[in-house]
Amino acid sequence: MSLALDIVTITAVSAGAFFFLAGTVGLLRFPDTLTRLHALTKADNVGLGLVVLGLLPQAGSLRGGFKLICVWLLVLAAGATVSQLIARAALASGASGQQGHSTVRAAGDEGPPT
Amino acid sequence: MTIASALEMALAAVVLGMAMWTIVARETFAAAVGFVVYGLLLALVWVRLDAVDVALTEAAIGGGLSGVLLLGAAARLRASETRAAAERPGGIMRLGAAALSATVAAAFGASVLLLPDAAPTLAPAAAANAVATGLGNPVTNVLMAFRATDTLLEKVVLLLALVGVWSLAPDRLWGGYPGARHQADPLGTLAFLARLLPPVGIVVGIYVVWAGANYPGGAFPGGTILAAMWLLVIMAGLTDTPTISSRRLRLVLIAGPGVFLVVGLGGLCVGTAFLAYPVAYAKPLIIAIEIAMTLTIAATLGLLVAGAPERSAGR
Amino acid sequence: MSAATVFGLCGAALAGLGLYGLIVNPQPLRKIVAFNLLGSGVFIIFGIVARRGAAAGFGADPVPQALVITGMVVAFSATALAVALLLRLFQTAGSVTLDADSPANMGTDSVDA
Amino acid sequence: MPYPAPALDEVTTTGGFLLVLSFVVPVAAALLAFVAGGRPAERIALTSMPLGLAIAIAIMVALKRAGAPLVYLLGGWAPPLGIVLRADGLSAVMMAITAVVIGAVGVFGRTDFRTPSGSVEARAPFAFWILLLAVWGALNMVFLGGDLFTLYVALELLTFAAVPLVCLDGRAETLQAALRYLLFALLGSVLYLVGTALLYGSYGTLDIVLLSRKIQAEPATLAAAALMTVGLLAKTALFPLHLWLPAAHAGAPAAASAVLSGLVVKGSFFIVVRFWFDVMPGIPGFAAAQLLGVLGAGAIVFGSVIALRQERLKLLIAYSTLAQIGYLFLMFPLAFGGASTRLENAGALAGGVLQAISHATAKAAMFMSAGLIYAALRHDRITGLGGVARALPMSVLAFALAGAALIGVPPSGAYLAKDLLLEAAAEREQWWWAASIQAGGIFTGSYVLLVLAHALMPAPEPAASRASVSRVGEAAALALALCSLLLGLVPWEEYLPVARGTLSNPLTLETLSTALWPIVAGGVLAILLGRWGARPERISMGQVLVAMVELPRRATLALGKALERVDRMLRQWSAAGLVLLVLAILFGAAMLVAD
Repeated sequence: MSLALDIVTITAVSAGAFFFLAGTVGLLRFPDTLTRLHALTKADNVGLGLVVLGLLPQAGSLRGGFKLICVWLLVLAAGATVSQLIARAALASGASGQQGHSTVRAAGDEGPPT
Repeated sequence: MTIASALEMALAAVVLGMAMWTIVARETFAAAVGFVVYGLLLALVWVRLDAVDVALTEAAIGGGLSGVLLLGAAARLRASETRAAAERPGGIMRLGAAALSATVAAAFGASVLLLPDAAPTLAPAAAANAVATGLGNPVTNVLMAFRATDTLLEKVVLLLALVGVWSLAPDRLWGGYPGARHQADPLGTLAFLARLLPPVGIVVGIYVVWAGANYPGGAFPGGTILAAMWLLVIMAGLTDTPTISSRRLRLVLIAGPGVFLVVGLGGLCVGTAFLAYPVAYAKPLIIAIEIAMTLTIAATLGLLVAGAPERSAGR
Repeated sequence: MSAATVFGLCGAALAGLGLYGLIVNPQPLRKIVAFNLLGSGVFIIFGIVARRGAAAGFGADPVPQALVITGMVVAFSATALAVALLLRLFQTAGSVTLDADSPANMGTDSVDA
Repeated sequence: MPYPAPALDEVTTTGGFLLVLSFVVPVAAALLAFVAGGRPAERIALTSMPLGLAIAIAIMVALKRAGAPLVYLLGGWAPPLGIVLRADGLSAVMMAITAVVIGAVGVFGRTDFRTPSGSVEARAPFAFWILLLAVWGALNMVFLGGDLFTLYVALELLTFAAVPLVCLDGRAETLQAALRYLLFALLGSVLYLVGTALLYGSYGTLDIVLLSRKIQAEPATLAAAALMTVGLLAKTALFPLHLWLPAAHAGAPAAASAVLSGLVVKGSFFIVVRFWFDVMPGIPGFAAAQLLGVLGAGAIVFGSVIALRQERLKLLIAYSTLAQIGYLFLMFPLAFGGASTRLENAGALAGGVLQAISHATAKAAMFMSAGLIYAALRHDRITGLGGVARALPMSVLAFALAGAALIGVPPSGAYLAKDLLLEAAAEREQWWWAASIQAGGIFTGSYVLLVLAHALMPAPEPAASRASVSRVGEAAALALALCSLLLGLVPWEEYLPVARGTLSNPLTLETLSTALWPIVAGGVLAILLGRWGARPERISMGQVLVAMVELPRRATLALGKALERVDRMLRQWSAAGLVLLVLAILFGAAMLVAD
């Protein structure tokens, strides 16, 4: 039984690592902020999900498993918000490159002063 | 050369790489971002060194609050970058500084390697005396009982830094609101996160403080998490920083050191020595001090990041 | 190469980098970042000392760990005070250079009677 | 007397609780003042000062009765696990003088830092009183701490209380000076932290007495000693690491300058003394002690010449602090003979500490009188001080008495200190240190006489009416100056390692004459190097004198300007950083060679 769990862990964690790699390649290769953000958040969230899935069987107790899932949910929430804010800041400062790109103008939401 | 030490070397290499980046990065904002990453990686190093309490504190302070402070300052000081960069010392000076720093670091590294093999340790003494406080976490025992004076002085240092930051305000703004007034779209994502995350953060913070008695955690990481939640709510504009002359705020700010001093003096008058806890009540007293310290740390760290008063109380 | 040796050299190297950054970089904010680097390098050495002192069932000697936690609090309050000073200096003087012709020697070049 | 090796298992001695009270009273007062705010904060601070002085005196009495250092186990935990407070003769004396100076500064500060009647609370008064109490609590902890890490936290508390005092008036120059002070002090304290890490790694304890028993001259220990010493020198601003001191001490308000120059600088100096004399007596070796002495002598010459060249009175006094700090470090080569491990000459240690306390009181009085003069004239240009003696007789008298006390006119503490140091130099046949001690006296005389000469000059415009300046402030300055002048009469045998009988009656004719010639020589130096405003036309005989002096004056002026250029270079940040590292390596090498 534990052998099967180990195999699950190895495959899931390596798949997660692959998604992280994809996200990083996206970060380096894509031309501008918005596309990079897209690559990063998508790839990394799935990657982390897979890694957490892989670690669940290794977690000692049920509580440990719940904590791992909490970690993933918190990272999801933080990642989503931050990428929204960076995207709006990028749009506001016109750094997104394609000026003509018809994106929904952010209605008055300016992110934190940083 | 086990897998573990290979991983450790890789971790050390990445940490050194990030440190190099924060020194040579051209733009200060990039260096500050690098510093945040460096802080989080350092927390991993502390976990490898079996110092989980310190890892929690490093992640909370090094990665978290220091990062917020430096990022905020880097953004505000962007205008002064060009003129200040012009004053970069010449090649010889930089070379000399590099050589001398390398020599001092090499001497420091060599002395670390030359430390005696039978490493002297106080772990057995800490373990033997842990019964006096009834707490399981040895680091909390050292912080709250054996070296309690250091912790008391450290809290006074924190308060002093806040008095110093407040004293930098212009005279007319005294008694006003620290930090800028953040406005954000009440329906925006930041406001949404500021409503969603704090309840979770507060539960996690209190759990970390409570677990600190017997497991890694304690007043400091817990207090920092609570401070982060308060800052998030302030940044989302849902609430404003309290005025610095509000009596309630000042009572919270001295709650930590105040309770510590009262319990200490109680020990002096009634008990055996200053800061000595009667064995029967040691644990409840220490927990009470930790709760008061958590409140003080959360308030003080939040206000330290908010900064000097920038808006007068009138508005 | 035990963990203590690897991270010991890493800590010393961090201290060297921090010293270099603190001395060379003209911008005070970069000096504050370098100071934090130097401080964390020294704390890593405390961590090494703790790790080597592992005994009595603890993974590391708790006393240096407590010293490091206290040190980190002091280092953070130093960073907060330095950043607040720097922002206030920028507000009043518009520039943040440390080596502007400090007032100490203003006017000493005036023609001596 | 430094700690004799007490019994193995230390226990809290009777009267030990006084040590706890001495640092709890200021800290508790600071917390209460923080909550009370406004005028109550000032009242809390002022009521805690006599209480603190009473505790300091009680400690001296208890120490005298006990005959051995007072010890208090904090929390009931004995070292190496716990922390201990120890008070020996040195710390009792320093705490008493700190209480006196803090009390005088409190009385002096009431005029400048009074909450204006209109508002409930104002920024500067609120900050001043809390920071003053924090400086006091931190200093008491520095003098009592028995653990090297507790000393580090106390030192940081001292720095965080001193930096905001520098920029209390909010001007750009003082903010820059405060930032330079904070960053350089942080660099110093991190180097000190490096030393504690290595010492704990080598010996498993940071307690001073336990360390002194276990310590040997191993490479790791010597590296720790070198880095800690240089870190503390950076915080004490010993030449050439003085980049932050002049601007910080001159820019601060008068009451703050008095505390900064008189007391704050003594905190890190005291830890160097505790480190060299109690933690590792003799281990740094002869060469390192000589290096410290050379830096001290360099500071005396450098600080004094630059002081003579200054335009403003407060900067002159700040550079005078630089010179007097150098004076303090002359005791190290005199106290450690050749390859000795134990303390050879306790007299030198007593002389050094006496010099520290007499400088604390005299310098605080000097800064107070300079503050009063600035308040009356709205400027402190030395050449513009004409007629101030008539306008502010009490302030100038306080300055003169403080100056005399610093020069070492008997029966001042400085005279006693110089007497002990000269005796130690004679005993060790190190004439060069005797020469620099005498030079110190001459230089001090020169800039004091320079200022007094300008103050006594007739006022350029019609005689200014007697300026209205706070009587209370003048009284505080006078009291401190007199206190420094009369320190020589106190029987120091109980508290300082001084053999009975060396305190010959300081009022004999012979001692008076030996004290006068440094003043005369100082006067000559002042004429040669000082800045003199318009030529004194009315004194016809002066024309001849001036013509005669012209040639040597041009030569010394060239020297003065050269030193000023060196000073400006040394106060650049990167240069000071490099010098710090060079010194660290020099000290390390000197200690390794000696071992």
